[in-house]
Amino acid sequence: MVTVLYFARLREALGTASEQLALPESVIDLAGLRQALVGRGGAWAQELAEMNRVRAAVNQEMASADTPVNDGDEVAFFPPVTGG
Amino acid sequence: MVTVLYFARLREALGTASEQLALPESVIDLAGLRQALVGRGGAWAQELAEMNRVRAAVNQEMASADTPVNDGDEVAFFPPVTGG
Amino acid sequence: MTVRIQTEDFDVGAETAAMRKDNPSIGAIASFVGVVRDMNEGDAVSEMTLEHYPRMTERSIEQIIGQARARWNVIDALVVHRVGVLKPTDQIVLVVIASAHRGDAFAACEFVMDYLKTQAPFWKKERTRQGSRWVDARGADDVAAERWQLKGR
Amino acid sequence: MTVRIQTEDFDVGAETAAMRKDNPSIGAIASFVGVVRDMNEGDAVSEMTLEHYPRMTERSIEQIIGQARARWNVIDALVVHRVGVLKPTDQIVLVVIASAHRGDAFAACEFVMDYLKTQAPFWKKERTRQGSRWVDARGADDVAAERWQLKGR
Repeated sequence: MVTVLYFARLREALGTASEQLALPESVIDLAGLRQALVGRGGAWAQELAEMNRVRAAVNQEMASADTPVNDGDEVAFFPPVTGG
Repeated sequence: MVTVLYFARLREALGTASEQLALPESVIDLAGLRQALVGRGGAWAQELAEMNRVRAAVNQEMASADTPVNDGDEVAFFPPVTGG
Repeated sequence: MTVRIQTEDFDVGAETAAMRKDNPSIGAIASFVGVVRDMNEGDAVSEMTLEHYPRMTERSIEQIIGQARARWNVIDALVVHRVGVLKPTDQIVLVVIASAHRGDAFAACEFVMDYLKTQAPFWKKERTRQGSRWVDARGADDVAAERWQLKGR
Repeated sequence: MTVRIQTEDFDVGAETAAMRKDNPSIGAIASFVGVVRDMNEGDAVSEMTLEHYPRMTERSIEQIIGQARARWNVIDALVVHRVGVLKPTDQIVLVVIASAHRGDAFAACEFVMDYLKTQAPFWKKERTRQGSRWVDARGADDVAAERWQLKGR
């Protein structure tokens, strides 16, 4: 299981702030997890397909497509940040 | 008459904060006034002879050797500033 | 070195006074306060809501402060970032850097702000007459952050 | 735009709050506080006395603020400089610059401080164990002020 968190525009568009997800065996990195979520279609495909509109973190560190994802990790998807 | 003001180290070394001075006829600029004051000898010569240790203002604007000095002006001599 | 994420307002005077009293080697304190503006991209803004990623946000700011300390003389540093609902003229973010000299204090303060704008996980939603909208990341902020990688001290 | 020379202390929080309330187009407030250090050039400093040139000091600071406004977006500016007897950890000088954006606020604030250090008529006398001494002008401050003549915005 991994914990997946969604923030800001993604949280609203997907209608969820977090979920527990059984990691498909084929998923070994962030790109794989994102592909699995896009495969749900609908808002998931729309929000997560364009990677330049989405950032991600694994265990609270900024992550890239090839960052490994393992059981027990906390993965977060969110738009580019707009702080300060 | 001109008003001459002295600040900081100069004020202490010369023992005066200000004086009213009848402008000698030969004095037309800051360099001339300084020369007249240096001519007093003693602390005046010591403090005002080395121009790189002294700054001056005429009517509250920073001035240089060739800045004109006229009757009624306010002239100030002081060390390089050390504010903030 | 302190990082706080809070809904409450802050007082830059009280924060700098506390820093100052603790350390007589401090000669310079540079501060920055970000304020909610009543306009953005041509539209009147009546309110904004700030969201963050608890724990990751604090951690990323601590890392940013660590980078500033490695680069400049930093005696003390404070970052306070508000979340929740804010209105025009409200304070959003405070960065305070204390140093022996002003050049270090200014550089470290601006560095932390530039990184806060581009890397710390905060998201802004604005309410305008047309409704609510999430603010898009601005290219100018990325440029501001990038120049630190090119510029020497 | 306000310039004050005073013996009393100041509160950066109250000053920035007053500025903020007046103008909802302010998005960024950069502040600098100069503080009396307990050491200078290797000697313990127990006290310092600041002297100024009444009227000329205020006027020169107003000119400096005018130059900053010509160069950057400055919505409001405040300079408070204390004179008289000050002790370590006491505040000496405050510069606050309010702007729409942070880049302008930081640049104008640092510009005003650099000029204050090199051009405004203030003189510092320090008391150390060896007695009292007038502080000499520092070369580093002139360098800091000069770079503004070379650097573009």
